Amino acid sequence: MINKIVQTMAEAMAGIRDGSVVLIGGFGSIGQPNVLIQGLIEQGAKDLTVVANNSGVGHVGLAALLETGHVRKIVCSFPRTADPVVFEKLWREGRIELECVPQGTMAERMRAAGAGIPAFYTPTAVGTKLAAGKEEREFRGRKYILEEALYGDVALIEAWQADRWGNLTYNSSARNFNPVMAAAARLTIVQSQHIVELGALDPEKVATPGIYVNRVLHVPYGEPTVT
Amino acid sequence: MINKIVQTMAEAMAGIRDGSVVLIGGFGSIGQPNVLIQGLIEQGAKDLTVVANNSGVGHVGLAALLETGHVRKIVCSFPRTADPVVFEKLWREGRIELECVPQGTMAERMRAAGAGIPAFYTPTAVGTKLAAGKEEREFRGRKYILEEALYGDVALIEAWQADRWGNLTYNSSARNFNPVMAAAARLTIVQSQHIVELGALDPEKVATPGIYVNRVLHVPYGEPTVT
Amino acid sequence: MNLKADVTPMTRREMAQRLADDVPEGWYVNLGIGAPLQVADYVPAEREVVFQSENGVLGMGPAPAPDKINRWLINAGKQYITLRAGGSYMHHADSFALIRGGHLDLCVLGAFQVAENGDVANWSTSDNDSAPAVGGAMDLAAGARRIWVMMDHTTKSGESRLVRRCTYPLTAVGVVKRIYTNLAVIDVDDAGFAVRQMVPGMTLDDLQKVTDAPLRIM
Amino acid sequence: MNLKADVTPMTRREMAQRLADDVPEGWYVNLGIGAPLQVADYVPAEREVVFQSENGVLGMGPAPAPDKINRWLINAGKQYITLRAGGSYMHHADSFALIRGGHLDLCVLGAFQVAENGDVANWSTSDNDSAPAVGGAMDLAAGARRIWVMMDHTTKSGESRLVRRCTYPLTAVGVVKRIYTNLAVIDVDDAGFAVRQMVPGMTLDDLQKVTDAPLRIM
Repeated sequence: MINKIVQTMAEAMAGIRDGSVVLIGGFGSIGQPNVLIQGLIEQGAKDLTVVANNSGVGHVGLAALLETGHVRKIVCSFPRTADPVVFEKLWREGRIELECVPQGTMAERMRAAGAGIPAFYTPTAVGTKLAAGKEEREFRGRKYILEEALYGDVALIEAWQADRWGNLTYNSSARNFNPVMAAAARLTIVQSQHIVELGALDPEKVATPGIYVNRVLHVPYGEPTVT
Repeated sequence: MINKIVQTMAEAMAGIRDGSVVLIGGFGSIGQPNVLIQGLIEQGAKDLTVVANNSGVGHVGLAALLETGHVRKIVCSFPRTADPVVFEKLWREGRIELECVPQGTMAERMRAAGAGIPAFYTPTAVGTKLAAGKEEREFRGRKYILEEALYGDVALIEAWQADRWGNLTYNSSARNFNPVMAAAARLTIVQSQHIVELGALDPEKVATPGIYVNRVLHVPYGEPTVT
Repeated sequence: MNLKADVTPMTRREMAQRLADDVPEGWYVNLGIGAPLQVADYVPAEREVVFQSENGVLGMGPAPAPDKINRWLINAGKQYITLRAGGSYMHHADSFALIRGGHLDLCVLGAFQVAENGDVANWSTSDNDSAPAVGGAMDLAAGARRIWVMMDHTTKSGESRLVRRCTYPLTAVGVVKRIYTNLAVIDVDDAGFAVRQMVPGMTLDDLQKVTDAPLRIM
Repeated sequence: MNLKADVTPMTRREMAQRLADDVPEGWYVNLGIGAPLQVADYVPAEREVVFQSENGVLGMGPAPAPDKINRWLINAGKQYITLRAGGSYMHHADSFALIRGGHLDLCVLGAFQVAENGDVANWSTSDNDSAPAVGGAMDLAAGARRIWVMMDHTTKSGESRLVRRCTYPLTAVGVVKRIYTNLAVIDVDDAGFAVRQMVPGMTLDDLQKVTDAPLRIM
């Protein structure tokens, strides 16, 4: 029987190594797997590269991961949030590296990684300083730059419902980067608010099929409190 | 009020010009918009390039479009079907041009067109005769070829449910190329088995959002009879 | 900015309303974070315009009543929103495929500067300031069919935001089609800035005095 | 193909069964159109293997009873199928993203020829024959983590299908990891063909006589 549901955080985090590229779902705090992030802090892997849209709010979740010194580099589109105190401090002190990527390019680079596409051309950022050093090429009279796939060693995902095959649904805008990251990483770990029986999810509605999921931890934490 | 539902086939087909690239959904006959294809035959646009996975079965639908002489070229992955009599005859007589594209490359080229990606690299077909003349490039030690986006002037789509904004769902494996083609064409025309009230579709389940749809015709034709 | 006594610049809300007047029914529109979001308030419910938020929401509705908040439903500005009947959700790669693929009729951006060649700078005021944060601005600017900018005509210290060439880091090259400022509505075409409309009492000469780049009447 | 009297080649169904024995629980598997599809019949229901069909079906189940057919649910071979509990649907671009992205543990292909360098030819027997029709074979061959081929050891006229270099148009280069023929199970590694198993009564010498490329015992 395929059963991707794990019972403990230790099982969920087993084998994550120093130096890993960790994709972390969420847009702001919505869809951000804060309990798994806490588990990763306790698991202790260091020297991580984190890919996430933002850089954490306050001192919880992603911000806590940064604050506890586990992250060498962050790849994100918008490190400024309402309360980015931790990231700002680390950045000013030169203790963290930042790769700022346009949000859509970040999403597409991970989509490419999951889809077996090593590189693609995009119009985003052409003529701007974020295109510095990138190959430029013209198609049908318009300029584009080359962007390469962004692969994850690990993805941390927050879902609404999960079954034992790892099929997932999300709640409203908490979908965001989660399905993209689930497909882009070699090891995809999910915290899900609800665990349902196999067959309970509408096959037309599964947003992440289980093939992209390795481990699911039941985390019924209730409502997100900050955005 | 946004209302993409049209009442007549003439409205559905208005403005399709000779020489158009027409994307036609379906995998075999499943999800193939046969009633719209018949409408296109009657509308009369000629010299078409058709993009479809197969080349038509028997003498109906896509096969009829070919047989009536409207198609100059077909782009497809698998022109041989159970009963490809029409295509085979035209092909042997040199009356139709064929571009054979691997199925996944065909899907991804249209996905790219809809996504604003003019070109991408893929491992599919590397080292085969379908890579002849294509740019080859290495990423991370593996060889890939460059493929360009495949844009449609028109897409003909079959859906299961549609609302007046053009939001669509599909039935089971009838989804296939339809959502991809809807996004890849400038003018997307849908035949839908069911028309539902705005708000009746589950927002987590909409497979094609209305932004990709221009016109919807209610075609409650019942069950497909051949595969 | 020194204006004649009888000229009253528009407020942010008036600018939003003025811009909203130009958005026809049926358009798919992304509103930039900040002031542009107010445009939605001035599109009457009976004129159906579909608002997109780049975090995967198509068919964004107004803010919810405090007791009706869905805490998983926010917009790109991280405010609680609602979903209209006919709305739907998608993941980030699909959302930016929609944006990059030219499916939005309009994106309204705030900006620091717009140049007469249509260049826009809206994400950073310096090359060395603090951590660069671009968000989805470059994708939207490069992807939507039309880019309209909504911004004050000048900075607080009176410098023109309509310039010959942007001095701030660019967001995108040659994309802006129209600018709604607190003083005027100005098109950007191959010949530069063309004034469509000015606030009451304003003359082209007055407007030119607070504008770096040359203006002409349409 | 002349074999000793005491050697009985496997039937298609026996080949499918033999291959099925090697598929462990939990694998995601695509079965090529034709004979490979029979592999599914020999994976017992209690050993959960998830079968994918490239037309957007993940979790394909067996053929339906005649009165339970869903006429919108077919596999890539255009046969009616069922969906297992836990199955789901996706569109073609997502389906081939899954295939190309290396998420399938295994794809079983039929083939005309496999070369000792792992090249496979399975879509066309000539450069000029009739309309070329590749379907999803090249995507599957390039995308799955493992390619196993299931084919007769020789052609009907006795020519070896295991060759030094393919003479038919290639499907993919260097991808085949194992071959299940009606006479043997053969791995393909950096040194060429390595025989894992032969039908009862068969010796390596016998097998070599009907095989163009050199064989060795694992």
